[in-house]
Amino acid sequence: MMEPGLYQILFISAALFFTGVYGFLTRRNLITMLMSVELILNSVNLNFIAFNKYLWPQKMDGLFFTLFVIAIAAAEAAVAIAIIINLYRSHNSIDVENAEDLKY
Amino acid sequence: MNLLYLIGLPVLTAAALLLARSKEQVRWISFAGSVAQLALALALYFAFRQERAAGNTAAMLFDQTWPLFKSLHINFHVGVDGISVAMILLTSFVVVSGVLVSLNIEKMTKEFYFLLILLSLGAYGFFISLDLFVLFFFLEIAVIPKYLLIGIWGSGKKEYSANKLALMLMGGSALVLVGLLGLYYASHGGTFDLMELSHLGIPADTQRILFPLLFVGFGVFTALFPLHTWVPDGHSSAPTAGSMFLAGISMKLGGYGCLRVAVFLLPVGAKEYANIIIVLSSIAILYGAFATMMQKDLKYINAYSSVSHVGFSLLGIGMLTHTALTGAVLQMVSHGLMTALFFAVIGMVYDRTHTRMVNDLGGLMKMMPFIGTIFFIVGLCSLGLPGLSGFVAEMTVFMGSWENADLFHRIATITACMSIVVTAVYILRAVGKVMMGPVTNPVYLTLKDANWNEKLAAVILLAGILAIGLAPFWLNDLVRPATETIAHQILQVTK
Amino acid sequence: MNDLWIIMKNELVVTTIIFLLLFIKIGKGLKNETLLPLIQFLLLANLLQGFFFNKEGLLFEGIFYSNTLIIVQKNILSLGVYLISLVCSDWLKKSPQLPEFFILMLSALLGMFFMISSGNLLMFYLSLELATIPVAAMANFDLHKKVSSEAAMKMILSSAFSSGILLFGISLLYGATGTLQFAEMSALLDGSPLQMLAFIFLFTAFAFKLSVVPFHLWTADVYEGSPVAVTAFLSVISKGAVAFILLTVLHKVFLPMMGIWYNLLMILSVITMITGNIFALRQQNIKRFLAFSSIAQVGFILVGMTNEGQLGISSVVYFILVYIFSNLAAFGVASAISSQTGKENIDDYKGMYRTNPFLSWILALALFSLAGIPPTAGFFGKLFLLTAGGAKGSFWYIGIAALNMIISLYYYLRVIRSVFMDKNDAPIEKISVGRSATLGLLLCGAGILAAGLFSWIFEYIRGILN
Amino acid sequence: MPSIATIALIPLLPFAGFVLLGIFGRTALKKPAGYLGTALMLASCILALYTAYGYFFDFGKIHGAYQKLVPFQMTWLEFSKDVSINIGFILDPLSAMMLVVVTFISLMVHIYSLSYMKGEERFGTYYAFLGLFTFSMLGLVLSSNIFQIYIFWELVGVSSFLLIGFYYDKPSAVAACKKAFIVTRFADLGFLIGILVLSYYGGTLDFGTLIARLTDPSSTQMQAAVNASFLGASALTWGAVLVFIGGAGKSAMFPLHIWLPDAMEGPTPVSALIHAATMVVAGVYLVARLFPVFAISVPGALHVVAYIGVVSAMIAAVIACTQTDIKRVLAYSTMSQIGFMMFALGVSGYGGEAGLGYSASLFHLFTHAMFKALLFLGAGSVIHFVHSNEMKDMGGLRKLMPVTHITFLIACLAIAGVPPFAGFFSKEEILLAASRGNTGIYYMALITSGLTAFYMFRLYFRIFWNKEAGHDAHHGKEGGFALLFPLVLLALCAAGAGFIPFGEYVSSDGTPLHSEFDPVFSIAPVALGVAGILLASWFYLRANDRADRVAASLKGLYTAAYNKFYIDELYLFITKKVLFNLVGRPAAWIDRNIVDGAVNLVGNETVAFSKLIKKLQSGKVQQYAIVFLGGVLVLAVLFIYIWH
Repeated sequence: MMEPGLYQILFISAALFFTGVYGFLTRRNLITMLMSVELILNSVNLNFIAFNKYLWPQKMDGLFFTLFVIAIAAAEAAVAIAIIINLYRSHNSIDVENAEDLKY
Repeated sequence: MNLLYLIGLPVLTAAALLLARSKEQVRWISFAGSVAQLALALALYFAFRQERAAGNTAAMLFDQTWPLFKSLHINFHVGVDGISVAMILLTSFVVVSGVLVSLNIEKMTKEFYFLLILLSLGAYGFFISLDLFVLFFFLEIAVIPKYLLIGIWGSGKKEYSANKLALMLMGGSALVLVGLLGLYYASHGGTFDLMELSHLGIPADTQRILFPLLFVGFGVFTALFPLHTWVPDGHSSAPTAGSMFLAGISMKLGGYGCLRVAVFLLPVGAKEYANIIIVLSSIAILYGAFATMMQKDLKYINAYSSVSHVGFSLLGIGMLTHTALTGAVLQMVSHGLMTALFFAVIGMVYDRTHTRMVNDLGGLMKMMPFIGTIFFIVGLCSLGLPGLSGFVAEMTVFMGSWENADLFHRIATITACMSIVVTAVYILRAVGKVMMGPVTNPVYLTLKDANWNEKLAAVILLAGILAIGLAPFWLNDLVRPATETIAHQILQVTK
Repeated sequence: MNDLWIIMKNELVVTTIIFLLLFIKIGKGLKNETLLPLIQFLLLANLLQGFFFNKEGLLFEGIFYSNTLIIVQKNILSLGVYLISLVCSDWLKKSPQLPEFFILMLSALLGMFFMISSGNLLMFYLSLELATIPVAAMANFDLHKKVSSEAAMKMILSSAFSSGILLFGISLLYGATGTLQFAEMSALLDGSPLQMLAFIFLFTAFAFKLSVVPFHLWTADVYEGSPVAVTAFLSVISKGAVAFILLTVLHKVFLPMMGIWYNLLMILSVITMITGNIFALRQQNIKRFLAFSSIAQVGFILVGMTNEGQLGISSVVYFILVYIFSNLAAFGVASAISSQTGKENIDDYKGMYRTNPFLSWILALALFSLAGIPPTAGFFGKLFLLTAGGAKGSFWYIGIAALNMIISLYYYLRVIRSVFMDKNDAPIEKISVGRSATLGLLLCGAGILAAGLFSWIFEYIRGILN
Repeated sequence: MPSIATIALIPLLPFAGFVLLGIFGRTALKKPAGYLGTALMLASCILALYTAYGYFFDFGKIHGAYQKLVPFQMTWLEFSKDVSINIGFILDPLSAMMLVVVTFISLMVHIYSLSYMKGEERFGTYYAFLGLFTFSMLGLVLSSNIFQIYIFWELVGVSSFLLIGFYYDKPSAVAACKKAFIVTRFADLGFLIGILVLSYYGGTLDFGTLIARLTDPSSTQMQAAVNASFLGASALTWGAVLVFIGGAGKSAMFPLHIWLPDAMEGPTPVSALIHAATMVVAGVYLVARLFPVFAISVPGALHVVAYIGVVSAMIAAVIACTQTDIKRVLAYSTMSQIGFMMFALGVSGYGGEAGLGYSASLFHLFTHAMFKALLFLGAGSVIHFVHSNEMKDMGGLRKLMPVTHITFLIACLAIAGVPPFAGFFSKEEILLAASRGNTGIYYMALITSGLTAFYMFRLYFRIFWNKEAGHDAHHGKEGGFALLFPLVLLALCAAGAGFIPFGEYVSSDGTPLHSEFDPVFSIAPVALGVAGILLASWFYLRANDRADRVAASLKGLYTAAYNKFYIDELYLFITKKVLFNLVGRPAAWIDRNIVDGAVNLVGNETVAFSKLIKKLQSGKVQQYAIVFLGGVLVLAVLFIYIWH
């Protein structure tokens, strides 16, 4: 079995990225949308790892970046979910389409 | 003489106004301030004459410079020549009388006078500044007070008019701004200084781009056809003093700018676009006059006639001969005094009869001989009767225009001349209907003539009109050398 | 070693304040009446310390660096925060969790400080998130209001989305250049398609934060939904911070790609100005109105940015200073009114001059400054931006910008008109503005006038560049 | 030679009167206004006589020719190095003569008005206006600079406006004064452009230089002026004709005469002063002033003058026969007489014998001033007496007002050209000049003079004879000394002025012109005159219906003439229908709807657009994200593919 090259990994990460974007754009449930964002971030992580391993192995920049991204993602999720909960309190729903009072 | 006084005085007056406690104090402070302005302007005039008599032939006198934004080569550079002095005199006359006629304002008195003084500040600053950046600064300072004056103290569809005026004037100044930046970069290394710019020859094709921007931009201020439409609405909605300032001062900012910035700095452009200017202004002159014939509201009458009269000064600028340019300046001064007085009188009539409709009025001469006489005199001035300022200015423009021998200029001049007949028609129509004839409304029989402040205001302006009309040489001698430098710039091009 | 204490002084001070507030919170807690003045004092101290004992230098191999310009930028931001704490004090007094609010706000500020000083993409990303996430939480601060939570939701989601894009861009950039250091990166940029793509991804994140069209859509909703203080913070402080860092990124890091970003900025600025103005024309809610007006203002900022020279930088920094004064004055009036009467519509302001002359004049001053009318500082700010933008001698560009000034004047005058001219038999009742709010408004007013007329302020900013 | 002050005082005294009475006439000086004005006028008149006497008999004549003297001149408004408006005085036979006429008639009118206008509410103002007019008229005749003439030209125009509209609460008066001003203003437009042309080619505005340059064929200016041609005529011709148009307007020459009859709305003494003796002859004065240019350089223009003159004379005479308002009759007769003066100039040549017409014209101007003023003042006292202008209210007044009757008769004889009265001599010379110059004009003039006699005596008989006297007999007396003294004085002049050897003093080139009296020639005109008188007496001496029958018999002509040949209606049509409806109204409409509309459209469209695109801000966070992504992609495509 051959070891996957940079391009395969990039392909996967791109696919992941667009899946995330697609999910973000189409899902109505806020939690799901948040998860889609996570997908995007993970595709980014894949990128970093891959670039680090295949193109710039001498320094560990990519790796570190990945760690930080994961951390930040967690923080973001925390705040986001807090907000969503609050939204649920006021709207009794976590469907994005029920929160469209602000427009025009 | 230190020109900063001209800026300091209004600032001080405004500050004093802010501290004023009662309406009476406000009135007296602003009256005193405006009188001081008048005195200052006269002092400036005599100081200027003295300097010239002493043989100081510098283009700009009393000039002073303070660095403002060094890194951008923007300096606070002031100085005056004959044109500026004439304009400053005009401004001070109008300011005093404007303050006088509105002594009876009760609504938000303090704010009213504050804005008036602010406007005068803008005008003085504009006329003395020799740095285009500063010039532009003062030009725009003068816009918003007009907007508020009309919008708050005006009558009729005031909000609409105020909006229109502010937006059109700002549009004009936007064009000016682009033009100025163009000049700034055209003078690589960048300077906004009028005199320096006038020396370094700006390449012809740049001038071709910049001249229309600047001229049209300033033209909006001075009701360049077809961008004059703010004039009728603005004037008719404004309070009396507002109309006086508008027509007497702020329209002159535009004319001065066209002359001092556009033509003086961009002679090539001026020569190339001169014919367009001439066509537009001749149209404005005649068309404005004919449009006036049809108006029913006194203020509209005067507003449209202003369009027509200002056309003369633009025509003079377009003709580009020394005499014509002189005429243009004379016309600015004369029209400023005349139209301010006209609006003052209209205001007096309106305050008493509460209508401005020509057809509702009649036979007022009987009850108010003073107002009637002034109305009549100013009418005569506007139709160019000798002995009053209008004649001098118009004749100078005509003589200057006629110096261009070709048929095109001839026809333009004759077109302009024709307007003196039409003017006579609408002026006599107004005078005949409003002042003469039988009294249309018994209520009028009880009306009183002007009271002291109105009389004083009228007399001040009338003094100016007569001073120019009976002895034009003093003003002519003041302006001619200044216009000569501009004419010289243009001659340079032809050579 | 003690370099660190001096170079990172601002950040450390902010952190200290945050900790102080935490302790206060954990402890039995103080009444707002006593707490708010204390906080205001701390912020003032924070502002003042910014003027002393500053030192240029790099830390951690240039991940963090500081120089005079950056110090000035940080001071401007601290000033903004201080002013917010003053002008919005009427609203803040009422808020139940005052300390949290400031903790969040200050952490955002801290993030911005780091962001401005960051010399490394990782650092930049972290600080960016630090500057964003707390604000999303702040947006939700009117816990009982539906719109508030909606606004927060919209903000957190869309910013998460945009940071996803940003990260993708960063990763590509990393792949293309192999470094995250700004200093090393610019040498490695050759404008290859990949780099361009990366740059555009990166740029959109800035555009999102600055709410440049077409990445602006969240702005209006979030501004309208969140409490006035938060809106003020969003519209002034975070915009300012992002503008500062964008300046460095464009003018330092991506200088080799100038050919691209010059056109990019030109196009986007034009679109942004026009869209912002057009949308602002018919807004009723004052916050939404100011949101769109701020979008238009950003368009002007971009105009200034197109100039890669010193004039570009100085004009933008100066404009942001002016913008802080003007916008905060406007928001201050808005918050004073909404916190007492709950009215946020422009029509409610009709005839307001009769009852509240002071607020009316401040509002007028602010709006004129935003519209760029002398003698307010806004006039100078706009003029310098245009001067910077016109350096390439493209008249049509300046022309469009100037024409946009007219459109904007139209809607600013709409407010002026309803405040000063329109008749209204039941205008807003007399509003008692608190002492500190009054002080804040006066400071803003003074700033609006002084920043322009005292030319040395601009000259100073300009001076530190060379 | 009198000091400058002396000459300056002649116009300045009336001006002082104007200023004083204008300011205080309504209040402090209301009572003594009349006496003050009259006193000033008297002084000015004496000075004028003194100056004129000095000029003619003392210093004016230098080796055999009267010189043009310019004792005083100052630059008033400088246009360029050598073109400038100078205010100055010129003394030559023409101006000296005019000085006398103006001041004398004005004095008479001042005195007459003392009683005629007594009790008027605006008595003081009236005298102020008289002062203003006299000042302007004197300034006009003393002008040394063509632009100075224009200045005072306008001033007399406005003072005439003021005096016609003196009863400003009478709509007809208001209409009349507006009409007068606007029509003359229209003519002045021609004058102004004429000045522009002449000054441009002459390179100066000063009369002396201008005439010198434009009459010397070798001068460069002359060359340029003749060579530059427009529509087939040389620039100089255009200039001259345009200037003449100005003159024609003031002098009520056909077709610009329509304002004169209406001008009779003013107080009668005013008509006597302005619309008979002085202002209306300003046109004649103007042509005479520029006469060398006309006569030497542009004979074509001079023909225009001649034909316009004679046609006006004829038409006016015909119309005068049909009018029933006595002042209107006099107005038309004035127009007719001025026509005589005009064509006299028109047929004249320059210098020596050829210049006969010139002297004759000015001689007639002189005499006409006397007897026409007398006629008007007489008519005035009649109107004062019967309180009406209409002939039908009069008749048989000769017993009731003997003095008026006699003086009026003298005036009529004078104007009818019956020897030895003044009119006879002047008209004689004119006809002589005409017969020498242009026979066609001569015959028309002859007929006209016959008509003159007829309509004047029609007037005379209708007033003083016709139906017998005393219908309501006790009108009281015919007025006091102030009213009668001017009549008598003027009557003496009208009777005696003819014997002045006018040509000796006033001639085209300043050299005395000895005109010998030729009895043979004068048979025809005198005979015609007498015939006219007899015819008039046959019609009107007694009340009868002969006149009506004749009128009925040539109906068309009569009604046409009665309606002044419908010229007024024509003007009305042009102004009201054409100018107002076809030019003014559209202009106003276009301005409001198109020009202004365009401006408003821009604003409204912008607002409408912003309403249109509000949907973009949909409130759906996911759509925001789509737009966001779209933006990214568009930019990417734009910059990665298109820009490269």
